[in-house]
Amino acid sequence: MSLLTALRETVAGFKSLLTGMRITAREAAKPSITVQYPHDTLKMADRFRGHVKLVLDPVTGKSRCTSCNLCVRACPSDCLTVEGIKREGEKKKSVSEYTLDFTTCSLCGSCVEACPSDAIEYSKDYNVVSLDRAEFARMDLLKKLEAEAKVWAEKNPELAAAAAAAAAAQAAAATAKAPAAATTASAPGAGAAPVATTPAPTPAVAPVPAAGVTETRTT
Amino acid sequence: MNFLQTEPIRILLYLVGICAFVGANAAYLVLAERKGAGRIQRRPGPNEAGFGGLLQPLADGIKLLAKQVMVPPGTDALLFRAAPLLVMAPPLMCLAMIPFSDSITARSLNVGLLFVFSFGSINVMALMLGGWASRNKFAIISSARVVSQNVAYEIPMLLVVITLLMVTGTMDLNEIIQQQGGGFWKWNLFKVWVNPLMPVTFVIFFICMLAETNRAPFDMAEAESELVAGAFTEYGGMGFGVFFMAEYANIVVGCSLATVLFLGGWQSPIGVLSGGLWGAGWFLLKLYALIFTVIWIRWTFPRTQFYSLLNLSWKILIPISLFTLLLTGAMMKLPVVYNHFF
Amino acid sequence: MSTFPFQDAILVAIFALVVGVTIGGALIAALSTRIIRGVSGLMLCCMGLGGLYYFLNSPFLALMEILIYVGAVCVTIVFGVMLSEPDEPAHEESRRHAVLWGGAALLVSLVILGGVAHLGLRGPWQEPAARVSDGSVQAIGLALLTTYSLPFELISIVLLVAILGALVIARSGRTKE
Amino acid sequence: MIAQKDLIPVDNGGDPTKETFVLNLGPQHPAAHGVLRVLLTMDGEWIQRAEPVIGYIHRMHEKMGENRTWAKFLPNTSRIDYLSAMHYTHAFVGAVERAAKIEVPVRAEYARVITSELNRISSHMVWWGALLLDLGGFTPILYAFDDREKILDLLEALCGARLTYCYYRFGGLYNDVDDAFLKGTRDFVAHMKPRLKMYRELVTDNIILRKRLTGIGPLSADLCRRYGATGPVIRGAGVAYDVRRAEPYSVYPKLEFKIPTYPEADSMARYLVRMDEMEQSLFIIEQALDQIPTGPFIGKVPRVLKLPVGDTCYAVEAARGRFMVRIVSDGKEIPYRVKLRTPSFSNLSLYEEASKGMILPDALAMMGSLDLVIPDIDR
Repeated sequence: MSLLTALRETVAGFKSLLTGMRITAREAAKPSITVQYPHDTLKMADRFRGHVKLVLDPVTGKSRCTSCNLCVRACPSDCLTVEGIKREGEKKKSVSEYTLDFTTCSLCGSCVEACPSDAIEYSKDYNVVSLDRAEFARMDLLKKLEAEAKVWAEKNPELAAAAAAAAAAQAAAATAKAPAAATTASAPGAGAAPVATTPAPTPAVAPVPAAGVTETRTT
Repeated sequence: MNFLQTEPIRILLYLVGICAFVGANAAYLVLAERKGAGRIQRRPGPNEAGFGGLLQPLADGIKLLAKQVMVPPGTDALLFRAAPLLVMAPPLMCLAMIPFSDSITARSLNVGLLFVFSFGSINVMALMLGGWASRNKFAIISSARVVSQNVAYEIPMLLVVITLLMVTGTMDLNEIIQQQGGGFWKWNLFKVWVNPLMPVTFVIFFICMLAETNRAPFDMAEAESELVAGAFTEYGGMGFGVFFMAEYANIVVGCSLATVLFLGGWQSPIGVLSGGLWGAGWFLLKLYALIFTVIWIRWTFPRTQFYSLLNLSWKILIPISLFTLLLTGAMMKLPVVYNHFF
Repeated sequence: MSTFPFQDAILVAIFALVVGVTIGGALIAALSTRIIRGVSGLMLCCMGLGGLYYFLNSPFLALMEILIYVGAVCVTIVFGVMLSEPDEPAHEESRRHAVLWGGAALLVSLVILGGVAHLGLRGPWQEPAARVSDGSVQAIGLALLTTYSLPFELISIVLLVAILGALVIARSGRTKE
Repeated sequence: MIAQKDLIPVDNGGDPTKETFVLNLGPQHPAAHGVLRVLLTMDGEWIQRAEPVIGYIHRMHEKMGENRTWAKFLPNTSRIDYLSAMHYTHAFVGAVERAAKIEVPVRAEYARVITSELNRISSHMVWWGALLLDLGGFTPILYAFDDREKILDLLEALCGARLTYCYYRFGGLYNDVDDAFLKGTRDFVAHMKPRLKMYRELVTDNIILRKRLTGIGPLSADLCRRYGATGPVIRGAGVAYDVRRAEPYSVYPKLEFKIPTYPEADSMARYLVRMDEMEQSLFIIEQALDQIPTGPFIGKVPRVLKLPVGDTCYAVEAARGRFMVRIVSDGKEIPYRVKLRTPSFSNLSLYEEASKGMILPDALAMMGSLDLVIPDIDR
């Protein structure tokens, strides 16, 4: 290697360094692109796959889930538990327990695809936090739905009233058919129906508060 | 005023002043570095503690202080503890020599330049002892690298400084600055009539300064992707904090030396307004411009390979600096020879 | 300068400190069993020596002492130690040998000390009329190239030999097969 | 587990004066990119022997395949190599489709190509940034992630996930590609071209990077063949082997692209191959966007999938090389065997032989140029 080529290479190398510095200077002049997370948040995409949640039927104010257990069967990591009960006067079963073990869920979405009645969808929650592991190990989706139903009922009082009326009619029909069973059966949504006027009792996992039945009857 | 000028008070004032300067610089240069890195990478950098992150150094300091001082088993406990002290002392000593203005110098010495270099050379020893005493393989590899790197880069640096000494004829830093007064074209950086390669000399000095302070792209001592944290892998808490601060203190010393030697120190670039506090202002402006360049370089380039680092020193920097040395000598003696014969 | 209170006392204290550092460093260098501490002691000793030179009105020499002996020689020694020292401290030599070598070393150093002391006490001491060197570049250059040119050249030969020796050692150690 | 004798290998070549020591690189080390552990027997900074110790993140994907239905295994495939999830899903889906003779609509195939190539670019960007982190350059990874974020946003809007897409289904796709996605992809291609030029100026032409990669870690074509290295590693050794051409699948035969090769076989060659591949991927995406037809996005698939008895293979060109799925069916709902041939495993295998006698930082630069994803090795 002659002295001249060595010198030329050195100069070329030095020039490449200056080019690099020019580029970083140019980038430094551009505005910052960080989203300051706790202060600003991003809007999740429409198809964002968060954890699953039960869909609130905008007509009935209840879940559409029929506890057919197809989602449980589709789940590769066995993280769903679904229990249903057959209520009097209803053609299909309705859900009485829907829990997700979020610690093993891999957010694959197989359950949503498997669902025949579009009863579950992806939530847009991406920052679920808790100090308690149990809250993730046993995420009660039905409870979340009931809380949602309460808000829904406050927002749409007439829809809620209609739904309650429908439920009452159904229940009445049921009592007409089998009066003995009436005291044990009611839909969970029905309990939340009179919320427009009086605050509903805190939704519990146990779906059939006896008071709800009597109240429904009086309306 | 008379009281302030008595010797003990003066010494005390400068002692406190230098410690405060080094401490504040070390703390806030960390912030400046992180902010600068953020700017280059198009993110805001630390901005939660205090207004715009201004309290971040304080928060870091509290966190480091609150940590337990660990001396891992198997280490040489005495040297392990001594190394952080040893690493912080040289920059403090060196800054005593740096003239911040024509009237603000902690201690003016007629061999000031030599003083800076002799105490600057202890820094290596500290890093090496720290690494060795850690009894950690990564730290020892790092120590070995630090030594070869510093030894290799001390040579071109000293050659460059000798070139400069031939031009200035003095080792008194204040006098060197005074020679560069009257506008930026009189700075040593632009003295092309003395030596046409003067800007190259400055670049060599700057590169050597980066290498001596173990800054990217020559950060062999703390090559985190290879050696975890290099010589201070085993240090935690304030031990690590001191090493970290010493790095910035060394940068301050190196950059102020570059400012003094090549950029006219406290001299104004336009030839007026260079006395007193104005001088200090110019000095700090130049100093921080250089420090900013150092930060800018760090966040632009990948790390050099170890042998290409040594190759750069032995095959490129030393020959060029030797050549500039010869050239300067020839240029200085040419008129003498010419007058002698003709 | 003149307004410094207790100037003499402070100067004496600093001098004592410097002498203490020198002797203490030397003792650490000689007495510690771990080589690395010995080198650290040597470094301390050199720093003290630099201080002594400063007291002898020779800041240039003082700084050179630190630059070369601490910054270069000690670093090189530690570097060597780092690469060569086995993990465990070397096994103790037999006591008889230790006593023998220690005694010999003591004898040699006593003889040298006696000689230097003899010269120092017998030699004529006088105040230098003026400072030999004011530390300016010109004066040092003149001194090195005129009065002291022979020692200067001798030192460079020593350095050359040292570099060659280092190269020879390094080559034999690093050769593969 | 590692036996005690492996921890202290006495490898001084019969020369007792030669001192070696063992450096434990990983499983927690900044350069180990995950939990790879490399036992380095070092002589100073020279590597005498580098023994990769794997298995720290082993998740038994193959075994999991044997105890769940075909559809249930599908989410697993995007978790083997999480950086090129699309390709991995493609291979598994393709294998099942081949075995069950399921027709895939053309639109779905084009969408698969587009998303796969987007995924390849995003994967190469992570590699690019991580390699530069290994080399001590901090800024490029953030520039790369800025651009990668655009890809992830596109894919998230399409399939709801940013990393483990799980987007392909037997016989088609999970969702149709909408116009917003197609337009966004077109914009991205236009955006990416000047960015690639910036990458080149900032990094590829940089003298420090050139010095660090040129001539480092030569992996000859013969060595690559012996260890089964594929992808950019073998293309960097001058062999134009690309599954998209060698065993054509999907609609790749209808698309034009070059197979970048560099004969130097060093780390720089592998670097340049990947940089060129990003360009080629953009080129492929452009063509696919022009050619994508309208139509259904999923074909006819039986509700309960039972594959005929048999043994089927399907290979794709993943970002790191040839990924092949071999499925063996005994006619039941559950696979008899799912074998995954992952590229990173083969690419790592040659590391021990190739890194002998290298200096530590060079060995790490070479490891970076192999583009290892540790879960892909351990699966």
